[in-house]
Parts: sequence; structure tokens; C-alpha cells
Amino acid sequence: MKKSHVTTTINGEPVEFLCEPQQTLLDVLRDELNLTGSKEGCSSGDCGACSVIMDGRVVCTCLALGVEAEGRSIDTIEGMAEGETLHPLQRWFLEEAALQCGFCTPGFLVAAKALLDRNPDPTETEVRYWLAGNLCRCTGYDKIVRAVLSAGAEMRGQ
Amino acid sequence: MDGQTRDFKWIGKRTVRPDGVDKVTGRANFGADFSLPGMLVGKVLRSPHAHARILSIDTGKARVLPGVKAVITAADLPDIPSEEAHFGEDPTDFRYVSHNVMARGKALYDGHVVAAVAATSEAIAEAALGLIEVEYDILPHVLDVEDAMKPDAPLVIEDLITQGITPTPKKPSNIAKRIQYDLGDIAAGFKKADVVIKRRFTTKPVHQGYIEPHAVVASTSEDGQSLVWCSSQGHFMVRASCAKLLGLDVSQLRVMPAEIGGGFGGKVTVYQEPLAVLMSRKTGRPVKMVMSREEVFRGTGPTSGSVMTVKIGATKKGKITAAEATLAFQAGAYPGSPVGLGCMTAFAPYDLENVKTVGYDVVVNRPKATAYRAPGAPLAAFAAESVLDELAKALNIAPLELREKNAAREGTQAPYGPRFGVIGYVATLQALRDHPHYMAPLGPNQGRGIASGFWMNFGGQSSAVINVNEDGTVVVTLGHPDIGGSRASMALMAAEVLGIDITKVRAIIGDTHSIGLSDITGGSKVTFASGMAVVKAANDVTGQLRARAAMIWEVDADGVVWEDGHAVASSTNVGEFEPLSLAQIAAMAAKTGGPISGHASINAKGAGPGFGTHICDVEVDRETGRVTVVRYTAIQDAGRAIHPSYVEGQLQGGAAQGIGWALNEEYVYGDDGRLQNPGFLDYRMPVASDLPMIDTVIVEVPNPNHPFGVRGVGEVPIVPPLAAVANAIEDAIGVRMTDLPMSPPRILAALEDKL
Amino acid sequence: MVLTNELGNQFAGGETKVEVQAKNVRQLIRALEERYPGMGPELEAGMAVAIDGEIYADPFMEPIGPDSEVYFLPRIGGG
Amino acid sequence: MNAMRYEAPGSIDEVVALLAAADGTARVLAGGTDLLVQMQSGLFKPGLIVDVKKIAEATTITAEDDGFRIGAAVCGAELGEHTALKEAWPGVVEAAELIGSVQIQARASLGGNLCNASPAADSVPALIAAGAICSIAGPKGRREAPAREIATGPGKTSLRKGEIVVSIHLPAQSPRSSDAYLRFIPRTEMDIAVVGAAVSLSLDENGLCSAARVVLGAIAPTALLVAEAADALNGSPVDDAALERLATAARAACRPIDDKRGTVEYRTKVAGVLARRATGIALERARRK
Repeated sequence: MKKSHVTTTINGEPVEFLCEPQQTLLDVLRDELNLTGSKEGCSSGDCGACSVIMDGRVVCTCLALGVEAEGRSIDTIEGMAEGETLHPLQRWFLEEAALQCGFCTPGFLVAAKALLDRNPDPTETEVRYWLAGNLCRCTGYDKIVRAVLSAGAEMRGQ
Repeated sequence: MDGQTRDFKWIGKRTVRPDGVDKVTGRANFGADFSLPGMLVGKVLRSPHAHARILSIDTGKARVLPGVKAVITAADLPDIPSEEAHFGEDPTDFRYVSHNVMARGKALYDGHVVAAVAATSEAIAEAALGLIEVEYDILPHVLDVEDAMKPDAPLVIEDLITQGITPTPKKPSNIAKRIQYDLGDIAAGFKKADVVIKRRFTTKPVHQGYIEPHAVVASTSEDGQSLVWCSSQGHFMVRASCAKLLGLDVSQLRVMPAEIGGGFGGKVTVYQEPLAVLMSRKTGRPVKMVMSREEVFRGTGPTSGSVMTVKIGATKKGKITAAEATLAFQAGAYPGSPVGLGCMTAFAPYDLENVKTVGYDVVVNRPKATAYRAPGAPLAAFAAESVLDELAKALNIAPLELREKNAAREGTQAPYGPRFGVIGYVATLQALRDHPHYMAPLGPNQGRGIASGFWMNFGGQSSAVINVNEDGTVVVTLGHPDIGGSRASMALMAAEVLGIDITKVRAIIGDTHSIGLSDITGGSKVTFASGMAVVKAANDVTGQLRARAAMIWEVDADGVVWEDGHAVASSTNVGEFEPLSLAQIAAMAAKTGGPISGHASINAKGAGPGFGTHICDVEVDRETGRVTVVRYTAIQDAGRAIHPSYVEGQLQGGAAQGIGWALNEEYVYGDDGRLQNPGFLDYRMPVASDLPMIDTVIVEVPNPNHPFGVRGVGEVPIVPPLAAVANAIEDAIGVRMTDLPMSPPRILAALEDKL
Repeated sequence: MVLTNELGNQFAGGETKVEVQAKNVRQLIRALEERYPGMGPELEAGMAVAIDGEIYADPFMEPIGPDSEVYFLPRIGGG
Repeated sequence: MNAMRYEAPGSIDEVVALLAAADGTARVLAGGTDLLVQMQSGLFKPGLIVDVKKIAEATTITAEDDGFRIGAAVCGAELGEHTALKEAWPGVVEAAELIGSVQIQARASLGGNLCNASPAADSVPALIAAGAICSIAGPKGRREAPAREIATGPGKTSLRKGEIVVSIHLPAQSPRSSDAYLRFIPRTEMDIAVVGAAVSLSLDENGLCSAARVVLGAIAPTALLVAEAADALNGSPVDDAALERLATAARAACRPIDDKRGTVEYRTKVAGVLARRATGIALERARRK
């Protein structure tokens, strides 16, 4: 079966890849491009562990086709830090122990970044409803929500 | 090294976990993140029937499909004898483990593996599964524990004879085991009671719900050496299980611990790992097997569903005179439910004279039950703590006061026999009484419930190695997989004993070839047992450092002590010497005898039991039956919190799992015995917007048997929530819910019955 | 010392309170095997032992005092 | 090996041509949040996927004779960010925004939700209550059909072979009118509706209900327009008595099934409760208009 050639932008850099039409974007990121930071928890859009930001919106890559990346801009967890300096969200997740096993962490960080980009000063409830698509079984969400609120405060210069 | 009293430099600090940066940048490698050149994809074929005899399996067409490199069935695995398996787990039997990994003769549940293939791509592997023709003789099935206990019930395992009954029964049954614990005289106890409450409870199986599906990569070289990368709660357990199931020496298997994406007890056994190793040996190529979420729900162990009866009697003044429980747990397709642990823990927080607990371990046509965080205790506590609450109301005594009147203390005899040493249960009750939550006002349709929980915690085998590098930095290698942050705690303990800055300490998890045997991560034992091993290894290092300093100073080693990270002359008559830092001594290591490395391999004893008391406020929508948790506080005795953030994380995570268990999580089976909700959409675990912040209070009543007073904390937090939520619902709408989950339809029905 | 109810039924005709002379766990198991044939292997295979409140998962030579309280328990696991 | 072909044409005509030529296992891809779940779970493997996200008409919201024309592939998040649409039809927007998580919201479309024809679809009751009209393109050209006629049963639609919904038109909102949508799920997010209730209503000058539409979801093979419930409101001040009649009518209309998400008895009871509550919200919004 002839593979499709896709040109896209990942973490700000031009990327080309070949993929089967039925391959999901998640399979492409992990198996073709070795970006294993996005995780597969359910392949049905119910756990959020595979979240990336595509054209400014946080999406589940298990529910998108690799070929749909053509001409789009994708930001994965691997692109969140600027070289050596971690993004404030990454720092606050570490600072406030907002992760234990860490499997859901990439999805949470990417989703939280999309939130703060759109709503710099969210309430606790707004954070909880925005992150409702990201399942975590270790933390009970408490420290994750606090870390997002703390990072938001820092990014607002408070 | 008396670590009990003096204030600490590192213990108790909220440092960043050593594995943290890799996890927040996506670099951390979990089970499915490994791949090797020439790797094949492995897939399993699962029986679609609740109960069926396997008449024949025709793999002919599958074998010849281009790209298929191996097809295996039970015939390819040795038919191993019964043998007890011990990895710090409830004892199971290797023969049953083998049958669960690959069905032999009978497929006992919907999702039971009957064959496996390895192919050059996932698509080809999927196609190959479609070509395997299995002839089944479909048998009547049984799912419910009470139905399975009936004499005429279909037999899941034809030759299963109940243990623990004398004389030994002749007729096989689905009851694998009967267990009983007694204390005092139960009948006399109930006679002395002014008020007796008896209630029947039922619960459904629930899954651990880890977000990472099981994943393994196995690669075998021509000399028969297999390398295995997998996420599990015990890579030594994986090694031992694969060796036993495949008839190999353990040294032929090197198991590398990937980061583990949650386990909660569900990854203390093997599923695909032996199949991946076997297929890599047959093909000479690496084989990767990753479960889909549907497979995790259909094929891996939830904890037991149950039917329970609890009866408690007390005097008017609130002294419990007798407590009795009968617990029947589903074990799934093979014996081994945690009913024994349920019996031991049901009444453990209380000082009781007369106790009788009877447990039945019952096999049914469901996936084999596996441990789930304090296995058996949340169920038993749901029943016992609910009846206690009802008793308090009947006696017109506050639920907290009733617990205070009967609280277990040092010297109290546990329902399962031995007397408690130093324990902190009363301290948790006091902390609850002092907490603002206890007296906070409640709104309309709101209610408040409290409940307590216990877990004996566990020690077991643990190994640690501390290598001092030439620049004075240190690497601590451990043998237990780290899920909840144990690397952070180990680094803190090593830094404390060695007296060096935490930034100089790295903590890693060694693979099975590079560290001594260590039991599974579970039983809340890692910080306790590994901590002991790390402290012993660190003391081994400081001993060597003192000897090296003595050599440098040309004095007798006894004249040198270790203080604040330096070798110091014990007194002036030993000599006037500038203290030597660890780094200074390390720099001279070559001259003074070679690299400095501390070792410890122990069987940690003296695990301190953990107690917790939770308080929960709920609001009930009377028109739809929906329950919302509006406030939650978890209080627990940790002995000593090495890393407070991760102790809080255990309390919060356990509470959230308990709340999900109480309100919406359940396995839904059709009449055909097939699982209807194998996915996160309809297996409803709490999401972020379902929960409030979960406040925590860490009580510290040090465990005298641990250098820093540590008690295990991982499992107690899931024990109280089921009853805390049930008691809060009763307080809100005056309805005693005795069946889990307390989902909206059941609450609405109960409200209507009450009208 | 006190046997679990299960052991008592199976080997000791229902009796669970037993007086035995032994200095450590190994001697205790041997003495019990003599008095109740068949119990020894059962104890060694899968039982933990509690001596004066202390639980030992893999008992062997642990000392037992003259008036120690000893319990045999199933191995405690965890998740 | 039935490999799949993917096409992303630039115009509706190309889409129609592709679908007409397909061997029948073709599917349209907008957000894909239902389609890919079905593909991943092995339910079926389409031979052809036609992605409509490059076609302007399907991906834009335009004001049209002071109503709104919403592209069938516009995602829920975009609806939520369209203040004029949210002002006119808050019920439709909140229904679309309830579909799944934020990640799903970034992809899930009204066209997809409508054509997937799940009895529990969240946006469909609100579209029907709002009187939405679908613009359909097919081999025989364009036609229009009310949203109510699209779904004919679980997973079945009235679309003929090769037809697709290109856009959905919401009529102009009349004065003193508004709508609302509520659904019941055990958790606060992420579940499929156990029951859904959409209400749109108008008031006359002295506050009596002059027009109403009440549509229930997940209680019948398709979303159900309940005339008797609307009659309970028409001409009334939408007081408790009217709301009680509405709830009774809503319950009477229910023909739900027992499944892992809800029992017949439970869905029927909650349908009455949600219909009342949704009417209350729509009433309060209408009074403010």
C-alpha cells in the first residue's frame, strides 16, 4: 500500500514523514518520529495521555490521522522546554509534586499550557473542567491543579 | 544511628524527585517506549466466551500468512506442577499463573488468552489472529459469588477441593478456601450487648485503573540469554515467573525495569511477559507486546466483588462487646482472592475482646483477581465502618466518639492474633477532632461521614548498593520499581546518613543482573524496607570512609567517627586532625584500597502497621441521585514522612480511588458473561472536575523498628473512603447504602423506597 | 502459642491453643510436626509467624522467649 | 490487506464525486472523534476517508439572514468562541460544548455528531429544538432537510448514498426567546448522556409562553421532539403547574432501553427532571432578552 508523504511542523521545526493513511497521528509521532513523550492510554480519546497542541488547540492524537498533520503546526511535550530551561508548568509540576508515576504528565502539561495560553488567570474550577479529559489515577488531581494555578500566577508575573 | 528524635537535615524535605525532569519532558521511558531493530509485534487471541472447553486450536492458516514468525498455544508452554509463588504477594500458584497466561484445556473468562502470534507488523498480527480457528464447547458460566457457592453451580475448576474445612470435603466446589479468625467468645460477647446491628453488603469488582497498559519488549540471543524491558511492580517477580513458566534458569533472564505508569497492585503478576520471551526465543527476534485498554479491562485482574455480612454489638455506653463478619470474595478464574486479608483487617482499628471473621475465596468466570492497594481491606472496612456508623446513631453517640471509645492502642490484640506495638490510630482520631473540617457547617442536602482504615504493611526482601564516585558524588541503586516517588525518599535517607548535600545523590533502580533480589513494590513496603537497606548500606559506606580516614591519619579506625558528612577524630587524644569530607576521602580511594561501595541485602522486619481516618462531605441531588464530594480530608499516621509531598500524594491518590470505587466504578457484565464496559468511557473513574481538593494531615507516631521511624503509607488511604462516602450519604439523605457502587440510579431508587 | 483456626482444624483436631517448648521458630515447627504430623510442611510452605506482636514473613531461626505469644499467619501481601 | 485511501478535496463537488465513485465503505472525516474510535476498535475499516476540513463552506460560521450558517465540520470549541452565536443560541452552543473533553471539543463537529446518529448525541436535541435546517449535497445536487429528519435510528441516517451534510442553518432568534440544553451523566465530564433535554421557547409581551419545542435525547432510538411537553408550556406563564405538566409529558414520551449507562425506569424519571430544569434555564434566559 503506497504510503503518504506528509510535510508538517513539529515543535517549531519542519518535519517530513511517510505514513499509512490509517495510521493515527499518535502512531506516527511514536513509531515513525520516535517522539515517545505522547503516551497511548486508551486509543479512544478518553484518557488524554496522547494530547498535543495542533494549530493552537489541544487534541488527542489517537483520534487524528497522521496524514491530517499536512501543513499543520504540532507542539508535543518534547518541545515544551526551551533548551535547558523548563517551562514554568514543568517546573511547578516538579516543585509541587504534581506527578507520581508520570505516565499522564505529558498530556496534563500540554493541556495546561493550552489553557494558560488562552486563559492566563483561570479559577480552580476552570482548571478542573479544562483538564477533565486527562485521566490520572495516582495523584487524585489535587497537586496537579495547584501546580497549574501556581504556574499561571508566575506567568502573570505575580 | 538513632534517627528517631534529632531534627534532620534532609529527611522531611520536599525535594524534586530524581526521575522528575525526564517525566515532565517526555524523556522517561515506559514499557511501550522501547523498540529494537528487527522487532516483531506480538498479539494474543482471547476467548470471547465466559466459560468454554477448548476442543481444538488450528493455527495452520495463521502460520503461513506472510510476515507471521511465530504462533503459540498452551502446547508450547511446559505443563508445570502446582507450586506456591511468593513475591510479597498473596500466595498464588505458578500452575494457575501459567494457565492464566495461556489457557490450558479450558478458557475460564471472557478475555482469557488462548493463543499468541508474533508478526512483522501489528496489522499482520491482527490478521493472523483472525485466521486461528478455535473450536469451543461452550459451558454454563457463573459470575456471582453467591451463585458460585451453591452446590449445583457450574464448576469453574473441576477438581477444586475446598481448603480449610475438616474433614476435607470429597465433592469439588467453587469455594477454594475457607478462612476463620477468632478472638474470645463471640456468643458471650453478643449477649453482653445492649444494641446489635447486622447488615448485608455487596460490591462489584473494580479495576486498579492505571493509565499505562501492560507493555513488554523481549529479545533473546542465540546463547539463550533473554533481555526483557517491561513496566511491572517487580522485575524480579517477572524474572522468576518467566523462568518458572518457561522452564529456564533465572540467570537466563535479565529484566530491565522501565518506568511504570501506575500499578496499585495490578502489575504484581505476569500476563504477556512470558509469551513475549517465548516468542522471542522461537524467532530469534525481539518481540514487543502492548495491551490495548480493552485488553487491560478484559484480561487483567480487577479486585474481588463481594458479598459481606457484618454484625456488631455494643453496650449503651458505646463499648463494643462483639464483632462478627462473613466475607465471600470472588477470586476470578483461579483461587487467590484477598478474603484472608479482609478478615484480618475488618475490625483491626478497634480493641475488641470477641471477634469472629469467616472468609470464603470463591472462583467465578471472571478475570483472575489481582491485588489492588490494601487488597481486601477497603471491602471489609466498607462493611465494618458502615455498621459502626449505624451503631453510633442507634446509641446516640457521635461516630468519632464511638471510635475513640474502642480505639486500638499499643498492646491491643489484633483480630488476627498478635498484639500491636507502637501504633498511631488514636493520634489520627485526635487529629480529626482538632481539624476545622470536623465542625464546619453543612449546606442543604449535604452530609458528613467519617471512617477509619488499617493496613499491617509489609517488609520483605530488599537490596541497596551505594557507590561513592571519585568526585564524592554518590549513586544509590535499588531493587524495587519506583512508582510513588521512592527514589526521592531513598536519596533523602542516603544524604541524611552520609551527611552530604542531596544534589550529590542520584537514585536509580537496578535491573535484575545488577542489584540483589528485591520483592515486589507493594504492601506499602518500599520506603520502609528499601529505606532500611539504604540506611544499612550508607552505614556500610561511612564505616569504610572512617577506615580510610584512619589509614590517612595513621590512627586506629576506632578513633574516627562520622559526623555531618566528615570523618572526625573521636577525641583529641587520637590526634589533631582536620575533618575529612566524603569527597576528600573519595579522591584518595585508589590509594587507600580502591573504590568505596556500601551494600545491604536484607529481609526487612518490623513493618509498622498504618492507620488512617478520613472525613468526607457530600451533596446529594435528590431528583437525580447524583452524589458530589464537596470536601474531603484524609488523616494518616506515617510514622515519619521522609518526603511529605509524596506521602500527601499517596493519601490524595488513595482517597480518589476510594471515592471512584464508592460512587461510579464497576465491571458491568451481560447475561452472556461478557464484559460490557472495557474502556475508560464506561468504566467511570473520577476525572479532575469530579473532585474537590483533598486535604491531608500527616500524623507522625514513629515506628521504633525503622531507623527513621518510617511506616508504609501507600495502601491505608484507599481503605476508609468507601465507608466515609457511604456514611456521608446516609447523613445527607438518611438512606443507608449497602451496595457499591452508590451510583445515581441506586441512590434515587433508595430515596424512593424511603418515601 | 496459638494456631490459626484453619491449622487447628486440619491437624490438631480443632485445638488452637498449644503449649510447646522451643527456643526458636525452627525448633517450634519441629515440635509441632512431632505432635501433629503433617503440620510442619504446611507451616514452612506458606506461613508467616508473629512473635510478641512482631510479624516475620520468612521465619527460620527467630528466637522465642519462655512466655512469648506466637501466632502463625498467612503471608501478608500487598498491592 | 484492505489498506485505506485518504483524500482531502478542496470543494464540495469533489467530495460528492469521490463518495459517489467509492465502493461503499467510504466515510466522511470532519473531527473524527466518533469515526476514529470506531476504526481503532476494529468495528470497521473504511476503504476511503474523505476529509472535508479543507472546504470553507464546511468549516466556517457565517451570519445569514440574521440567523447563522454553521459549517458541518466546525468544531465545538469554535462554536463556544463565537459570541454572537452564543448570545442567540446558548442552548445549541452549550450542547456542542458538552461533547467530551476539551481535546474532543477541538475536533468534534455538529455534522459529525448529527450523522453518527447516536441516540445519546448531545448536540442533536438542541439543534432540533432550535429548528435547525441542514444543507445536504449529493449526486443529485443540493437539498435541505430539518435536523430532526437526519437520524432514523442508532447509527442510521436518512442520507442517501453519496450525500453529506455540508452546513447547518439556525434560524434567526426572535425577541424574548432563548434555548437551553442539559444532560445527565454520573460524573461531571467525559460520559455519554444517560438522558439529554433541550428546550427552546418564546414569550409574548406579558410573559406567557407563545412558542416552545422540547426535545429529549437518549430515551429513544433517535432524539424525540415531544409535542405534548411543548403544549404543556404554550400559553402558560411557565409556572410550576406548567412545569409539572411538562415533566409528566416528558416522562410519558420516553421509550428508553436498559444498558450499561442507565435503566428504563431511571432514564424516564430523570427525563422529567431535566426537561423541567432546562425549561427553567431557557425561561430565565428568554426573560433577559
